[in-house]
Amino acid sequence: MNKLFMSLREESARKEFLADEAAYCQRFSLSEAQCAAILGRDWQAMLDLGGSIFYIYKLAMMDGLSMQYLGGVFTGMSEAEFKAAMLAGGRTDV
Amino acid sequence: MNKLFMSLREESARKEFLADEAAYCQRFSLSEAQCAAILGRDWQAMLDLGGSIFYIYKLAMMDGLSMQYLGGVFTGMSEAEFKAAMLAGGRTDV
Amino acid sequence: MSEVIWGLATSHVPSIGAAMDRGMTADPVWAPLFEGYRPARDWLAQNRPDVAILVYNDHANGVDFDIVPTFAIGTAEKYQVADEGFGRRPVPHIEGDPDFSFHILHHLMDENFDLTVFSELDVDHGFTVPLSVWTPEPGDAWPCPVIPIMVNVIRYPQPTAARCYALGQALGRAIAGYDGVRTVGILGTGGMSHQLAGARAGFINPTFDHMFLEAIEKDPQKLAELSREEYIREAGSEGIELIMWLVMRGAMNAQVRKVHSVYHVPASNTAAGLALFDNRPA
Amino acid sequence: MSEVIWGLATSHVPSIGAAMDRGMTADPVWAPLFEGYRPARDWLAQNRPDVAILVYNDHANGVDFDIVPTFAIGTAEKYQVADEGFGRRPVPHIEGDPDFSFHILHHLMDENFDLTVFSELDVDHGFTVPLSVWTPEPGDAWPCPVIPIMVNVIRYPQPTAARCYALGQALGRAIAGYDGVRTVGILGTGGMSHQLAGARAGFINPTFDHMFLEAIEKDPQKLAELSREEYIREAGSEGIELIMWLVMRGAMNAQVRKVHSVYHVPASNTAAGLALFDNRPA
Ligand SMILES: [Fe+3]
Ligand SMILES: [Fe+3]
Repeated sequence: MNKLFMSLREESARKEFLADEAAYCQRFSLSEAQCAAILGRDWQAMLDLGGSIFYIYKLAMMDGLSMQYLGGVFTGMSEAEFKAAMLAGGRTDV
Repeated sequence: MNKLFMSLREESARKEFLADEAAYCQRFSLSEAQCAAILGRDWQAMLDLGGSIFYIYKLAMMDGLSMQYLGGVFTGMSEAEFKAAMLAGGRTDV
Repeated sequence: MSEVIWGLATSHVPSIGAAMDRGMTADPVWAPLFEGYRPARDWLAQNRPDVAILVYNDHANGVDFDIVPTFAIGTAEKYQVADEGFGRRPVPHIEGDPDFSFHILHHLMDENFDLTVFSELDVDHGFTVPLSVWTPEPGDAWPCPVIPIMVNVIRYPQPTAARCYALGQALGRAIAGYDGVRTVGILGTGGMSHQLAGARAGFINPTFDHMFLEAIEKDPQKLAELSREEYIREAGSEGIELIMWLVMRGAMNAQVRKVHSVYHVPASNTAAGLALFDNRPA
Repeated sequence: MSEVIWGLATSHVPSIGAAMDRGMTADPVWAPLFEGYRPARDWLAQNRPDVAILVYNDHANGVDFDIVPTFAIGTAEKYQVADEGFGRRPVPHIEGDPDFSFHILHHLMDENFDLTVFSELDVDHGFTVPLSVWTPEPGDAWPCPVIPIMVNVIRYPQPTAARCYALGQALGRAIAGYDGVRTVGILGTGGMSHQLAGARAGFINPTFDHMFLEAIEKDPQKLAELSREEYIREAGSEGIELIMWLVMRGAMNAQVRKVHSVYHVPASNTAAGLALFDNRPA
């Protein structure tokens, strides 16, 4: 799965992925759960299924999503709430 | 130059190389001397211009040449002479 | 004989680079950080070294996913800026110094550091953001050639903090024994506290960060004794990047003089820090 | 607690593999070598370990030209046989043992060895030829899972012989501390004297090789004290591969019992050697 994310460094690969995501996933011999997590943009599931954050973030960037958006997803906040928490000094109590 | 030799691990690359060697060399931004050494199969020049023996050998293999043939080239012997020298116990005096 | 004249420790958060690339440095969110950088940048502009050594980590951009070197050095004449998935940052490529790289490599190998060698390498924000913190307007070229030293901080098991500090000390000896340049700047990058993924995402620990900023100057040995687990617990899973500051610090003298330091929260999801030290006797 | 039960040192010349793959082992040029292997193979067939560790070098097949790790370990579940330019050798792929790999990795990192980690790796003749020397007819699978440890011997500066021996000693401690398997075989590969390129191509030094075969059993410390330059002068530019035998030897007991050894010239351009040691107390 990380190999797929890594491949998205190339402009041409990003285009191919966006043109047919399911077909692109098939090239990397992923499990069904991994495929489903990617197609459904289930970011927590990608982490749980072995994705590393720096790799997963490549997909998020392609979608125009920020690390702060992902931070919100992982902690059950909206992006705005997560940003506000960071502006207030970050989550110091976890 | 080593990068070019390395690329010959792939069957498809070997075919492309053989189809048009000069064009293939151009893709790897080699110096003219390096290109000429490859096209002319000047094995000693490839070494002198920075080629490493394990990489150069990939080109030799493609040409159906053995490491013993190369040994002859480097030492001014025919392949048969070099083989005979090895069968006699190798070059113990160099 | 070459001499480390300064050490610069700085976070390398991609959004710091993005804020600069998009002209957002006067934005209220960003202004305090960039105002904080100014005294360091002014001093650095007056103290240009012959060559710099930049200790950083790659974030799955320059190195393939299937290979993780613990410590690596670049020996290239030139390093290109990596495309991390949104095109290359609009900054100059980096000139290297292969002769100095090989000198350092030989020396470190003979001191029993098992380096991986990159003869080609694209460098990502972990490398270019610190260069931008140092030199916001490089024009066509960075102030001097730069040699990359890469540390694995993103996949367990990372090198220990003690090993990083020892690497820095050996690097200092390698630099002292080199005749090809006179003055060297060294950059340690990453940190400060942050965690990107999981339930602790957004974690910031200002107490630990302030302790670290103080100790990196006055008592680096104390920081070298912390375990991987302590770094991750106290600074977050990505805050362990701070071990790279110890490589920089190890290459410097026991006594250094602080020129300037800054601490700011947040830079995106991260606590950002900068510390600049003069390594010359007063 | 796991135990190294045997150590096998062997040359990995590609033509040894080719002779086997093409059924030329009874050929007059090859017969003495393969006859010499027979007692070792018979003994090994009776002494199958739970897992093997194979110390080898890649020859520009599994790893890209632009990255050279000094020491690396594979952590994969499976290693494919590399295409070196003439198709893959017709031998089985290799099953790995990720759990044991990670145990060794952690242990070696904490003993200050700076390993590079391969989570994927194709292995070339440096790996598969020793497996074939051990097991000429593997059928569908090799006798047990095998973990690759890779050493840079083809690009200067190689690790010193002393560092290789120290790595072996630390590896021995890592193995002793692992509960997941019981018995381990360890293979050190490469050598013996040979030089492939340049004016000294064809160089063979039987005096050095015989000294080495004797000392690897009885006085490995003496071999660990030789410099890179001494190896290259005495054993040829590719003969420096012999430092990999020291990794194997370091993982074994101070006293080992020689089961069998062979020395033969030539295998292609190389002096070929084999030495098999039983590591169990008599
Ligand atoms: Fe980072
Ligand atoms: Fe070899």
